[in-house]
Amino acid sequence: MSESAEVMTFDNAAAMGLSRAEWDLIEKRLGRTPNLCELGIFSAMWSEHCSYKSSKKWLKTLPVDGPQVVQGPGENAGAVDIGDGLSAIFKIESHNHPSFIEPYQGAATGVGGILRDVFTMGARPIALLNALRFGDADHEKTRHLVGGVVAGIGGYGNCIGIPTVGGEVNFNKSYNGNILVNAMAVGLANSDRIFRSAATGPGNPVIYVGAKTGRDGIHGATMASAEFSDETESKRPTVQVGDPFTGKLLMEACLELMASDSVLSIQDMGAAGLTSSSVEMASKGGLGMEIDLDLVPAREAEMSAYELMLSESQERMLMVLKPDATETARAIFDKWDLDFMPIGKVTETGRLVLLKDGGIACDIPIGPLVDDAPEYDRPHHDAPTRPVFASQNLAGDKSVSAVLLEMIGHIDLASRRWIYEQYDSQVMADTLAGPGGDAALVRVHGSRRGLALTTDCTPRYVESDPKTGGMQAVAEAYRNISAVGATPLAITNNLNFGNPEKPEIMTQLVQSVIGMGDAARHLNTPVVSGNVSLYNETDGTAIQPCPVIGMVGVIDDVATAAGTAFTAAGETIFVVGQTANKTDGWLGASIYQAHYGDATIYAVPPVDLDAEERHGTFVRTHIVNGLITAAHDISDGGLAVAVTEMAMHSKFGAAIDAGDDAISHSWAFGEDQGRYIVTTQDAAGLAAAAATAGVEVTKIGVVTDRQELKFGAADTISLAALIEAYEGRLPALMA
Amino acid sequence: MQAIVNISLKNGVLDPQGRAISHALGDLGFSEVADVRVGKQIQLDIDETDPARLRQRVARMCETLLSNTVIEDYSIEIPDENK
Amino acid sequence: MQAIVNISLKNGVLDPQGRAISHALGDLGFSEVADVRVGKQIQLDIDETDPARLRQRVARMCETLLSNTVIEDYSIEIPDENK
Amino acid sequence: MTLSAMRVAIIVFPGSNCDRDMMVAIEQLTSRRPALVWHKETSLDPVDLVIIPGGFSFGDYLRCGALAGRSSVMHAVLDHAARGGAVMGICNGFQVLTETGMVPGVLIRNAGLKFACRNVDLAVCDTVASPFTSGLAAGQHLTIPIAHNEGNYFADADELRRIEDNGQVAFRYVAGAAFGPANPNGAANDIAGVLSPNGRVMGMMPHPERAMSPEQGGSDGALFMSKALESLVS
Ligand SMILES: Nc1ncnc2c1ncn2[C@@H]1O[C@H](COP(=O)(O)OP(=O)(O)O)[C@@H](O)[C@H]1O
Ligand SMILES: [Mg+2]
Repeated sequence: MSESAEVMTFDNAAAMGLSRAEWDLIEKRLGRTPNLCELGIFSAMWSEHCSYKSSKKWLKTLPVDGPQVVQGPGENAGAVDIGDGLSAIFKIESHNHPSFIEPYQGAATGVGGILRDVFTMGARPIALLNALRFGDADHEKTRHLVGGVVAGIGGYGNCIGIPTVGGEVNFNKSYNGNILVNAMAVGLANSDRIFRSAATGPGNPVIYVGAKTGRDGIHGATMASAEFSDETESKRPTVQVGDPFTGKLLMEACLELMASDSVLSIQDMGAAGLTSSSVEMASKGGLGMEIDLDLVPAREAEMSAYELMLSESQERMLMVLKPDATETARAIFDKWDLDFMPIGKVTETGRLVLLKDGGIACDIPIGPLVDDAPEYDRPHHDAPTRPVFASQNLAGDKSVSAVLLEMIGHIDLASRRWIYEQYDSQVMADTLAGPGGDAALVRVHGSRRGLALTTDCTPRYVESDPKTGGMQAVAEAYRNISAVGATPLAITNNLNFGNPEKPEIMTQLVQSVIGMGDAARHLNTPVVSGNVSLYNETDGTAIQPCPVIGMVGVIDDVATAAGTAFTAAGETIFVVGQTANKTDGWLGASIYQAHYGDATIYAVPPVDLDAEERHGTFVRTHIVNGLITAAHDISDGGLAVAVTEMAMHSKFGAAIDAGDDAISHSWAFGEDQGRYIVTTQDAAGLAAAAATAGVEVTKIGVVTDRQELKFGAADTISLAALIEAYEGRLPALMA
Repeated sequence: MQAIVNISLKNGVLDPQGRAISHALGDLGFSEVADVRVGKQIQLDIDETDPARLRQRVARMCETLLSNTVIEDYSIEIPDENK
Repeated sequence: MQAIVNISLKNGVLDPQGRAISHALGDLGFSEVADVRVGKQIQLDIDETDPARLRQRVARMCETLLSNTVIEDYSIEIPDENK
Repeated sequence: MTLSAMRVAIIVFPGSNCDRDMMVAIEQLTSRRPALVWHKETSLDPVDLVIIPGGFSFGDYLRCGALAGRSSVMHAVLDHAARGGAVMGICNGFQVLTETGMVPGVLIRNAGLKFACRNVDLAVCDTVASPFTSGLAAGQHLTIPIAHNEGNYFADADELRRIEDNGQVAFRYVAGAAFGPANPNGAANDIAGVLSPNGRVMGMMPHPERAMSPEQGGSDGALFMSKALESLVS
């Protein structure tokens, strides 16, 4: 019997992840039972991924406005004004589950997907970043997953020719069975040439471009468990395979077409492919759409309406063109050897009508698909209070340098070189500071301007105290941008959590979104885009919560930026944001505690947003006016680790002291927030400037030309030894 | 003894390389080429004299390392099997 | 008709991938593995009904594109040849 | 003839991704914008230098540079070289040149089986007369970035001996300031760049167009290319 005639039951709906209430609502809205294709479309649009049903209520609380915001959440990516009539267009997106099943292809298609979100807006992508979380270093899967994910990210980015300029990686056993792969893309466009996805003009042609549609990515599990699935279903691959070469052609063709004033609206086919793209375009335009599925370029024979609508084949786009532009457009796509096919038209009906084999495969009102998408206020409670860890020496009477040597090789502190040297960080020839420093610095092509880019999150903080952890992620990103001398502009975020139906997980989500919102509001970095990934669990245990922040900042003249490397012997080293009489530091939830302490979850270092803004502004200002010669924010591992990184990145050493006091482990390794290490040739000038600005600064030493670090009077260690431990860790893991 | 493992993409898995090659062959005047699929061929020299045991071991190797069973199928040839 | 082209590295050409795989197999406990060489297998569907002519054409494809004769050897199989 | 009179053509294949970078670099040195020539062209206007840029031409499918090496524009490039015209291939461009036989040898997978993007140190070799090396001193060191997955230079023993005896090795990887092993990919005889027998065609794996100013981390790419362009015009 023909597919459209198949009558679905609640069991089919349940197999597609819909609840009884959701099923009843569908029948009510349709006034009949949906067929397979229609049910598939509802289940996709009402899925967590497309509807944000568990998170929407809280996402609405995030600040999304500001004078710099050109496009906030709601489009394929967000956009902020960076001056000269240009916008930075960016977004982050997760590809966690596919990357665990097939690390190379999962990561590669994650990169391809986020790039499409950015060039769909009319922006030429100029940089890629990522945020990765893997299981325990010695878990048997970790090596394989790290190798595959890193190769996959490089495999796509290197081939399409967009530099991967930064990212972050942590290891924790909670990710053993559920890694996180979040990819961020940043592009540039003229602010008055940004393309959006709302369909316009009833009668206008709807065009399919890019690669052909195959059966990849159709939810195999769902299919197999449903009655209508046939024998072969289960054998079909559920992971998509990326084709960066076609991705590159599609990017060039779309940007060429967009320059030709032919495109009215455009939408990439991401999650839920043709379904979400057609529905989103029509609903945003308040219109309808009619598509003849027999016209969709297919890679395989006899694909059903359901399969065509839910395939997640990569490198595809849907566009509405000006009626008279079709031939211009076709010529461009022919030049790039890409499929170009008018498959339907915009209508006034407000309905999604799909034709197939001379019949109607689907005819549903678009309103309910979007407006009636469920929105849940899931139960949550107050975050648990954590014991404050009494700062104390956990590493016995080990010297600071001995502890440092052990910690610098810690899997979460060690050099990421093994990873980032597999990424082409320099193609496009505008990368002035690539991976390895604080924020990456990418020149706006042909200008003196630069964009500073970073991704950050500290899951162990979020786990202990989601609200402070959410704030801290924004604050740390803000510090990384400020440490190169750039002004933070806006953020994108990727909320990675477990099962939101569990109150304790929902609590993590709610609290960290509140903290993130507070910080974004306070630091004037509104949220312009993002993504949510829930149900990151294995056998009922959730991942460490990981609300990743991607931040973009701008600097007017790249020549005024600073790096983390010491620049000259004899310069004075200051801590910005720390008083002279401070002799200890916050070790609770620190790497030092993780390395030497017990498994208790302790309270996290407090985040003072006023101080963050004051200190960041001070550092930025004096980097740009040249008073500060090198800067590095203090984060994981504390002050001693920050100083060590500045030395290892340079040809210089340092002599550090804590005034008259002996250096305590907590002073050296405490992770108190809001601090930076900076160097200057004019110590008096810096102290004076700090006094005027009301910022606490403390001299903690000098840069030396000896290849060693000296702590206090007698405790020294060679940079060579530190570099060996720092550079050796990942290669040893991956050998 | 020698074993040959042929690894090919599962049906339905996109083969961009195959597509590119068949385009190129077309451009070079081989217009009769309808479709191209690219796979790997792995030749193993193994210290094992019993074909049956060899086949078993090689199958294990395929499952654990040689083939990515999420997107690839494999087949095993033992040239000397019927000698 | 179908043709299968097997492309292997000439002897003497080093094969980093093959070496890596045989190490990996060793680490995984397949100590019997003496040597591994990785080649390509290209399956072509061709609009040609005469096996002899097919073989000729495919040989031409190998010479002009499919194999780099500086480092690679190729062999051609025509499954339906003896049907 | 002056640098600004110099006519440079950069070949663009689908998947080339260093074509713009090279165009900008050449324009910086000659203050004249080079022509970008699409792979479907069948002829070349007369030029003083043809550059085949880096990237992933045709996705690097089958073999790096194989499909590009057989595209129609390459016949014109071969004619240009046959007339004694100068050709420079960078990274993927080097791979394309080996696929067409314009320079000897092949480039296979990096010994480490990983893509490698980092600075390397190069020594200029004592070569057959060539515009690509004559402006530099033999033994001179340059620091230039690489970014490739297949840069492992291979040629059989006889071929290698011939190349060495004819002075066709343009650059070798050497130990220097850059972090990591001097030879980043296992290349035979540490070869980073080779010349055609007449010295008029050169392929190299490192990317000079990415080392054009201190801001980018170094200017040795600009040094090498300005010398090469100068010898080509003189
Ligand atoms: N955590 C978040 N914060 C702010 N905006 C978000 C968040 N998650 C998703 N969004 C926005 O919701 C819209 C839909 O997100 P998504 O479905 O991931 O986009 P796409 O369909 O292009 O992949 C996008 O505009 C995205 O920026
Ligand atoms: Mg999108």
